[in-house]
Amino acid sequence: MNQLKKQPVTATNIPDHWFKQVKQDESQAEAVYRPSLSYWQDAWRHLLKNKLAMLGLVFLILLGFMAIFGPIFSPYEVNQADLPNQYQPPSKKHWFGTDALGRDVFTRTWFGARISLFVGLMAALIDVVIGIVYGGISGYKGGRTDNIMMRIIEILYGIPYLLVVILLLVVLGPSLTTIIIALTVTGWVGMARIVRGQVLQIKNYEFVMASQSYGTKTSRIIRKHLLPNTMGPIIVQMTLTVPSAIFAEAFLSFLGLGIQAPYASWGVMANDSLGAILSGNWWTLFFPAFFISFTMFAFNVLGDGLQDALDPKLRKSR
Amino acid sequence: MLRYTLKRLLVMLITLWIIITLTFVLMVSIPGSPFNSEQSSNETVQANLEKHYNLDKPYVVQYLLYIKSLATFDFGPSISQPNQTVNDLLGRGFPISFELGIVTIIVAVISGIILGILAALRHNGIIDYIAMGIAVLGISIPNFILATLLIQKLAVDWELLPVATWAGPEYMVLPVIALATGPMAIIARLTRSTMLDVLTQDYIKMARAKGLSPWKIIFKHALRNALMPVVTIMGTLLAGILTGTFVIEKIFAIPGMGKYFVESINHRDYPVIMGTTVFYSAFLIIMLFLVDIVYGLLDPRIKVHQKDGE
Amino acid sequence: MNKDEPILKVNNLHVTFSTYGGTVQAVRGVDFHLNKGETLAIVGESGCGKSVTSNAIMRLIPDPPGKITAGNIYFKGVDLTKLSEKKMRAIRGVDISMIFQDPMTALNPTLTIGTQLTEGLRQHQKVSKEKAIEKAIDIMEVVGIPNPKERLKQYPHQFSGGMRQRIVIAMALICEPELLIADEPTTALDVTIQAQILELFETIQKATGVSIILITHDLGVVAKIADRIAVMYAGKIIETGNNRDIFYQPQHPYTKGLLNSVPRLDLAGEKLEPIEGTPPDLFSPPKGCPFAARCPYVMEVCNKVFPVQTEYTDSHHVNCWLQDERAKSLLATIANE
Amino acid sequence: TSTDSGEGDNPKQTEDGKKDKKEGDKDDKGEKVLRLNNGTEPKSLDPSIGFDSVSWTPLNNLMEGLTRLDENSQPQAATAEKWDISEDGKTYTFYIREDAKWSNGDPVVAEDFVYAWKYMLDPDTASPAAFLAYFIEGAEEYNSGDGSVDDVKVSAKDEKTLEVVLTAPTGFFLDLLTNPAFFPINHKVAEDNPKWHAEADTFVSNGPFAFESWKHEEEMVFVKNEHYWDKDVVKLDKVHWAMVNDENTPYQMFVSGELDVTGIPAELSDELIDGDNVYIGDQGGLEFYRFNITKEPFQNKKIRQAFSYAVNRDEIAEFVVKNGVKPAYGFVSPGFIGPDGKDFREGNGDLVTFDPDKAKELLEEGMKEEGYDKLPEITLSYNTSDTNKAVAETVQNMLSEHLDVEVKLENQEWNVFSEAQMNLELQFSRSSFINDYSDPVNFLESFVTDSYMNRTGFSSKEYDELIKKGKTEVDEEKRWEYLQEAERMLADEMIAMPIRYYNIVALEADGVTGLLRHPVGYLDLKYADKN
Amino acid sequence: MFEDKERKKILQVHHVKKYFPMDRGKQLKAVDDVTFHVYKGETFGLVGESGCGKSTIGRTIMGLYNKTAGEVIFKGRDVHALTEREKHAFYREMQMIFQDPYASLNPRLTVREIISEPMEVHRLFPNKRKQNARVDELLEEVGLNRDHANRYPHEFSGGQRQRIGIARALALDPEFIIADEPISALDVSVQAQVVNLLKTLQTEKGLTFLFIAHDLSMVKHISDRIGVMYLGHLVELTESDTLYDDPLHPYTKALLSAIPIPDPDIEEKRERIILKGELPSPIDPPSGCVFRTRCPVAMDICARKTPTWQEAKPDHFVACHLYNENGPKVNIQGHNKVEV
Ligand SMILES: Nc1ncnc2c1ncn2[C@@H]1O[C@H](COP(=O)(O)OP(=O)(O)OP(=O)(O)O)[C@@H](O)[C@H]1O
Ligand SMILES: Nc1ncnc2c1ncn2[C@@H]1O[C@H](COP(=O)(O)OP(=O)(O)OP(=O)(O)O)[C@@H](O)[C@H]1O
Ligand SMILES: [Mg+2]
Ligand SMILES: [Mg+2]
Repeated sequence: MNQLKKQPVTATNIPDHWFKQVKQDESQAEAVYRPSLSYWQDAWRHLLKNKLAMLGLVFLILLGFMAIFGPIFSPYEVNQADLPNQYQPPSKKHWFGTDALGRDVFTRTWFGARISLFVGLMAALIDVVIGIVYGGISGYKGGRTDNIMMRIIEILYGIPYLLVVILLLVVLGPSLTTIIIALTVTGWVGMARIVRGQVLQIKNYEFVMASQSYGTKTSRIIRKHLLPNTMGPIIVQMTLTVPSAIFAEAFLSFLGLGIQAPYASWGVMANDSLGAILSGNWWTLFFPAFFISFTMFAFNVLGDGLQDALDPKLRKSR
Repeated sequence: MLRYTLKRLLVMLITLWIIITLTFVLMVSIPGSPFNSEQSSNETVQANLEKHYNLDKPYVVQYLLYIKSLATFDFGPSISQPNQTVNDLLGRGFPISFELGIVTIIVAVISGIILGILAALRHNGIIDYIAMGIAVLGISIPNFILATLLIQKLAVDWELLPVATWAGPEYMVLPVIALATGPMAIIARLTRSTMLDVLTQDYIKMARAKGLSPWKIIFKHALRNALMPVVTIMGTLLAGILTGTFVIEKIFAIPGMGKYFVESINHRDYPVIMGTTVFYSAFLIIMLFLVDIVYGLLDPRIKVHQKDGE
Repeated sequence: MNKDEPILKVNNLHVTFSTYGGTVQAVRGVDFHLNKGETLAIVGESGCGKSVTSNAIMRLIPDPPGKITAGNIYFKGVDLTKLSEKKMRAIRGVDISMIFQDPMTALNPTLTIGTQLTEGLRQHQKVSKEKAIEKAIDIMEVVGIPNPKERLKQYPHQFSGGMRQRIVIAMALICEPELLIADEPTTALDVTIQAQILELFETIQKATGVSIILITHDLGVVAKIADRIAVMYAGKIIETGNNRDIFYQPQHPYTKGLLNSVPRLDLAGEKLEPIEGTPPDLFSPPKGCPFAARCPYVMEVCNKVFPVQTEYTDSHHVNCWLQDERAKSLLATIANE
Repeated sequence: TSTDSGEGDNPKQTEDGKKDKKEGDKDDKGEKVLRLNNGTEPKSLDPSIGFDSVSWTPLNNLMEGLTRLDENSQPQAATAEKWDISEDGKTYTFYIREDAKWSNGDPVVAEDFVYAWKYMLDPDTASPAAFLAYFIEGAEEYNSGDGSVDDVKVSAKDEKTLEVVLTAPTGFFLDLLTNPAFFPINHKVAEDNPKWHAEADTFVSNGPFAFESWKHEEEMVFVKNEHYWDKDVVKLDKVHWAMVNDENTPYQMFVSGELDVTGIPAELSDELIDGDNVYIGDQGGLEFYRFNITKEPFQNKKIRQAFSYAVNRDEIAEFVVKNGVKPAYGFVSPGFIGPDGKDFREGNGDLVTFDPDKAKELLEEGMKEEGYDKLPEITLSYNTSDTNKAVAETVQNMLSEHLDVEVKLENQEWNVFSEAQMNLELQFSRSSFINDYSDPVNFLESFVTDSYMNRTGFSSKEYDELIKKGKTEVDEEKRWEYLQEAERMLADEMIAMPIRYYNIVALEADGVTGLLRHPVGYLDLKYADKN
Repeated sequence: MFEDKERKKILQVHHVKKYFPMDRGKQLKAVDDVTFHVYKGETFGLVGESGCGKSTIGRTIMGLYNKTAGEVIFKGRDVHALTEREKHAFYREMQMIFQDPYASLNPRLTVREIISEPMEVHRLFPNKRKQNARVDELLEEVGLNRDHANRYPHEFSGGQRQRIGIARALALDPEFIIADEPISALDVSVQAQVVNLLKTLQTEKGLTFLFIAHDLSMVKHISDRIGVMYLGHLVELTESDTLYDDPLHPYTKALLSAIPIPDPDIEEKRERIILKGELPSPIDPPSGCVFRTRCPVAMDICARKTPTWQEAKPDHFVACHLYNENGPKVNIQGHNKVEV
C-alpha cells in the first residue's frame, strides 16, 4: 500500500488548517439539491417561462373579458337593425362596420364570442369527460371489453350524423343544451380513442401493477394512476376540439339546433358572410373568422405549453 | 392468419349490421317522408308514390326487404332520382370522390409531413413557429371559406385556374387545396411531435454515429417511425374526407358522392340514406382494417393480429 | 506519458446543457488520452458524464441544448472540436465508431439488419450493394451470428438481445475504425451473454488492433478487459491508472468506496460497505471536490477547492487532497484502519 | 301548387348558363354554343316523373307539347297546328302538325300523347305530376286506382287528331298543356325501351333541340334538332348545361367566362342589379307568413291584421332580399292577365299596407277583445336558409319596433318544418308558393278547407264556394271576379301575411339574346341566339 | 439460517405453471412446473437470465397473475383460492417491491400519496393525521427524512426512489416481501445501500424475503438459499454457499463462471464456460431438458426426457440427467473437467 509518491504536488496558496478532517452533515449528504417544488408548482413554473403559452393565456383572458364586457362598451344593441345603413365599412361609428341588416359587427362579434367560446369550451370539456371515462375503461379493461367498446365506436362513426342531429332537433328542440348534446354525441369518440391508446400503454407501467399489488380498486387506479399520465395528448386533442366545435356549432345552428337568430355565434357570422369574398364587404367575414383563428391560436400555444409543462420529467432525470 | 381474417370479417359484418339497423330506426323515426316536399299535394299521388317504393308497408317489412336487397348488393332505386339506382349513384360518384380523396390525402400527407419535419428539425426556431402558424391557420379556417377565397383569387381575379366543374386535372387543384389544408395541419402537428420524439431515439444517434447525411437520417430512419401515428388517423381521415366533401363538391360542382350523404337525408331518400350508410361504414371499417395492415408493414414489430389483445 | 503519440487526446473538455431548470454542467474539464491498441475504461456512477464525454468525442452532443463550451479533442493530431460538420461526418463511422448502450433501442425497428449494416459502408466507401452485403456477411460471421445471409433480411425484433448487441458491434466495426467507443455495451445483457460479448471484444482487438474506449459501471467487466482505467465522478475524472493500479491501490476514497460496495462472489459473507449519499447535482456542482459530501475523510479544503492532480505513480494519477503533504497524517490513519 | 323547399330564394327557374373558355375556342368556329347552368342533375327527363324545374327546364327545350308559350307568355300552337273547343268548353280536339317529327325521324302522332298522358296517370307510374291532369275526365279515378284506363277521356281520333274531354270547363287548359307533364312520348320507342329517357343515346325528342350527350351529374349537351318542324328559327347550334349547385360559384364562372348566363348572389345585388346585361322578370310566386289561427293569439283577426300592418315590405324587398324583387301587397303575383287585358294584381290593387299606427291600434283592440294584458309568447318558424333567416330577423325587428312585440325565431330542417307546419304545430311560420300553372286560382285554392296547402286552420264555406266558382265558371270575366273577391277575403281575414313576390333575375353575357322566360313556365331557348 | 429442519414453511410453491396465451393458440410458458418453499424468516434468492420467468413467479405468488396450474400455499392457504375479502387481508401479509424504481412510482403523485395509498386502500388509519405520522415514520425507517414526503419521485435519485418503493411495501406491515429485482436498475454504489437496508429491516422486523435478481453475486450475498431458474424451470436449489462451492447443474456452473470478478488478477487466470447460442424462446422451448441446446455436456437423453426435480444431495435440489439416479456416471467426470 505504501509505495513512494513522486513529488507530491502541493497547492501552496491553501491554508494549512483546511487540511483537517471535518464532520460532514449526514442529512446534507442525502439532500436533493434540485430546487424543491411540487409537481404542479413545477408545471406552473414551466408554463410561466413559456412566453408563447403565456401570450395564449393572456389572449384568452382578453377574449373572455371582451366577450363579457365588449357588448357593454358598444352603444348599439346586438340585434339593432338599421336596414338603410347596411354594409357600412369599419368607421369611427362602427368599429367593425355593419352587416347585411345594418347591425353593428363589433357588438355582434363580442356577443358571438360568448356563444362560441362557451360552446367550444363546453364541448371540449364534455368530450374530455366522456372520452376519458370511455377510453379509460376500454383501455384498462382491454381484451374483450375493449374490443366491444371499440366496435361501438366504429358504429358511432358509421351512423349518419345528420340523422342523429335531426332526431335531436325533433326530440329536444333548439337550445344551447341541444347543440352541446349534438356536438358531444359523437365528438368524444376521438378523445376516447386517444385516451384508450394512452391507457393501453401506461397500464403496463409498473406503478400500476404496484398499486394492484395491495388491492387498489380499478376505478381508483384509472383515476389516480392512468389518467394523470395521459394529460399531454388529451390537452392537444382538446385544443383541436375547440375550433372544430365552434364551426360545428355554426353548422348545427344552420340546421336549427342551436342558438337562434337574431343572435349569432362567430361560426354563424362567418357562415352568413361568405359572400363577402365576392362583394368586398370583407369586414363581415373577416372579424368573426379572425377571432376564431385567434382563439385557435391561443388555445394551441397554451395547450402546447401545458403539455410541455405537465410532461413528467421522468425521462430527463433518469 | 386466415382464421383471424375470417373472424375479423365476421365482426365487421356484425358491426355493419348494427349500423344499418340503427340507421334504419333513426331514419324512420325522424319526421318527413320522401314525398311531402310539396310535390304531391294530392293524396292519391302520394299514395301511389308510397306504394311504388314500398313505403306503405310496415316498418318491419320495409326493414326486412331492405336487408334482403342488401344481401344481393342491390340498394334499390333512388327516390329523389327515380331513373337511377343507388348503385348507379354510388358507382358513379365514388370513383370521383375517391380520386379527389386520395389526391387530397396524398397532398395533405406530403405537405403535412414536410411541414412537421421542418418544424421538428428547427424545434422552437423561427421555422417551427411559421410551420405551426400555418397549421393553426389551416385548422381554424374552414374549407368552404378557403374554397371561395381560392376561387375568387386564383381563378376569377388572376385567371390561373378554372373556377369549377370536373373536366380535367387542372380542375382538381383548387378543391384539393381547400380539402387538404385542414388534414395537412393536423398531420403537420402530429408529425412534428412524433418526429421530436423519434429524433431523440438511440437509433437516430446511431445513424449519425455512422456518419450518414442528415437527409438520409430523416427520410430513411426517422420518417418511417414518425409516420406511425399519421397512419393511425389515416383511416378515419380518408373516410372523413369522403363524407366531408359535400360542401367542397357543391362549391366546385364536382360530381362526387359527398352530396348524397347530405342530400339523401334532406330528401329523406331512404334507399340512398341506407346505401350511403352501408357503403360508407363498410369503407370506414375496411379502412381501419387496412390501417392496421399498413401499420404492420411500416413497423415489422407489429403483427396485425396482435394489435387488439395486448 | 507514453512515447508514441496517443491516438486520442482529450484536453479540458467542458460540456453543458441548457434546460428549463438551468444549465447542466455535465462534463467539467475532462482530460485523458488513449494509446494505440489499448483499451481505456471509463467508470463511474450513472449521470457522471460518461456518455456525454463519449458523445462529445463523436460530436454527437445534441445542440441545442448541449454545447462543448471548452476544451480540445485531438484525434490523430486533428482537433475534432474545430472540424466542420461535413468533415466530422467523414470521420464518424469510418475512423471512429460507437457502440451504444441499449441494443434494444440502438437499432431502427423498421429497417432490416442488412440495410442498417451496409448503409454506413455505402455512404463512406461508395461500394456497390453486392460488395457491401458481402462485407456485412463477413462481419456478421466475425461477431458470431449464424446464417448471416438469411439474417440480413430480418428485422431487429427478430433477434435476441445478445444478437442485437452483436449486430450493433458489427455495425461499428464494418468500416474498420481505428477507435471504437463502446458506451456500456453489455449493461443491458445477461452475464452469460455478456461473457460472450467481452470475449468477442478481445478477439477483435487482437485481430485489428483497434483502440477502445469502454464506458461502464461494472467493475468486473473493467477488471477483465481494460488496460487503463479512468474513474469519473460528477463530470470530472478523479483518478486514472493502469488496471492493477486502480484495483489494488485505489487512492481516491470514491474509487475505494466503489470497490467496497461490490459484492464479491469469491469472498463469502463479507459485509458490503456502500457509499452513503448521492452524487451532487450538476445544475450547481460544488466548488470543491464533488465527492466531499459523501467522503468519510472530508477536510475543509475539500469543500472549497477542487483537488489538484497528484501523480501517484507514472501511470497512476489522482485528484484528491488526501494526497497532499498536509494531509499525510490523515492518510496514514486511514491506511491503518 | 308548389312551394320551394330549402333553396328558399333562388327558385330553380332562375336558370343560368355557361361558357367553357377552353372548349369555346374549338367550338366557336362559327358554332353557336350557349353555356348554361342547370343547377343539378335533372331528377328525371321522363316528362311524367321529372316534376321540378331542373328536369323541366331542359325538357322544355328538348320536347314540345301541343302548345308553347310565346314571348308574352301566352299559349300558342306548337305540335298542335290548331284545335277546336266544344261549346260547353269541355271537349278539345287537337290537330297535330304533319311535319311534327321525333328526332329519330318518326312522325309525332296523336297516340304519342295518349300514351304519355295515360302513362302519367297510371298509378304504377307514381307520377308526382299526375294531379295536373285531373282536369281530364276519368283521370283522377284512374290515378287513384278507382277507375280504369279506358275511362280516361283522351283518345286519338286518327293519326294526327287528339281528343280530350275535361270534367269541367277550364279556362287555362291550353296554358296547362305547355307544362312538360303533357309532353308526348314516342310510344314506339318507349314500349321498346322503358328507360329511353335515362341516357342521351336513347332519348328521342320532338322539340327545338336533340340530346347529344349526358354525363350524369356533370354536364348535358343539346344540339339543334334537325327534325324539328320549326328548326329554321332555332339559331343555337349547341347548348351546354353545367350542374353547379352553389350560390357563388356560377357567378364566379360567369365572370371568368365559363357560363353565359347566371343569377346574382344576393350580396352583389346592389352592385349588379342595374346593369345592362341584367334580365329581371316576374315569376308567379309569393313568399308569405302563415298565421295558425288555431293557436293563441292568432285566433284573433285584429291581432293578425296588426302584425301585417307592422311589416314594411318595401324595406324587406330593397335591403334584405334585394335582386329587384317586388314587395307583396297582395297574394296573387303580377303576371296573370285577365280577360280585360289587365293584370290580376292591378285589378285587385294593394290589399295590405304598412301602417304602424294602425297596427298598434289594431293590436290594442285585438288584445282587448281577447282579454290579454300581454301577448302570449310568439315563435316565428322558418325553414333553414340564409335569406329566410334575414327576412325573419327583419320581420322580428319590425314587430318589435312598431308593435313592441318580441317574437322568438326558430329555424328548422325542411322536412321537419313542413311536417310540423302541416300538422298545425307552428304558430307563425314562413311559406312560399311557386305557381304550377298560370292562373290565379292556383294560389288561391290553397286556402280552401281541407287543402293540403291550407296549414292555417282557416276554413270558410264562403271562400270554398268562391274558389269552386273561380275554377269552373265559363265566363272568364265572372271567373276573374270570383277570384278577386276570394283574394280580398283572404286579405281581410289575414290568415297569411304576404311579404314579397318572386322574380327571375339573370345576368346574360354580351351577345346573348332571345331567351324566353315566363312567370309560370320554363326557360325557352327556341329563339335564343349568341353572337 | 442455522435453525434446524423444524423451520416453518411460510410459503410453498407446488408445481406452479404460468402460461401466457399467444396468438394462433400458442402458449408462452413463462413458468413451467416450479416447486419450492420458503422458510419463515429466511431470504430466498431466485436468479436466472432475463426472461426466465422470475418476475412471473413473483407475480403469480402475489396473485397478480392467475396461475395456469399448481398451488401457491401461503401460511397454509391457497392464495389463488382466496375470496375477495381474504385477499384483501392477504395483501397485508405479503407485499412486493418492484424491479424498476423509475417505472414503479407514479410520477404525478407525491411521495406521501404514494406511500399512503396502500394504507388508504386498506383503511388502516381513521384520520389523515395518523396516517401522515405513519408515513413520516416509514420514511425514516428506510433512511429518508420526513421533508421528502411532499416531493415528487422525479426529484429523487434511483436509490432514494427504491427506498420509497420499500417504504410503500412496508406500509402494510407485511411478514413476507417479494423483492423483484429491487436493485438491478441501480448503480453499484447504491445497490449496496439498498441491500443493507433490506438486511437491516429483515433483522428488525423478522421479515421473510423472496429476493429476485439476475445478479448472482448480489443474490448470494443476501440470500440464505438460492434457486436458479432457466427458461421457466427451476434447475437448481440449495443453500447459497453450497451453490457457489459445489454447483451441480451445468447452467449454474456457467453462470458462476460468467460473472466477472472485480479483480484483474483473478480475472486473468479465470477460465470461463462460454455458453454457446442464445436463450431459446419460451414459446417453443426445447424438448426434454430446456437447457440442452446450450449445455456443454448435453447427452442424448437430454433431448428425450425432461429431467426430474430431485434432491441430489441433502437440501440440494437439481433437475439434470447427470444426477438422475440412473444417470451415467461417466458424464459427471466429463462435466467436472469443464469446471472453473
Ligand atoms: N440532452 C441532455 N439535456 C440535458 N441534460 C443532459 C442531456 N444529456 C445528458 N445530460 C446530463 O448530463 C449529465 C451526464 O449524463 P451522461 O449521460 O453522460 O451520464 P452517464 O455517466 O453516461 O450515465 P449512465 O451511466 O446513466 O449512462 C447528467 O446529469 C444528465 O442529466
Ligand atoms: N403479461 C405477459 N404476457 C405475455 N408474456 C409475458 C407477460 N409477462 C411476462 N411474459 C413473458 O414471460 C417470460 C418471463 O417473463 P418474466 O418477466 O417473468 O422474466 P424475468 O425473469 O422477470 O425477466 P427480467 O429479468 O427481464 O425481469 C418472458 O418471455 C416474458 O416475455
Ligand atoms: Mg450513459
Ligand atoms: Mg423481471
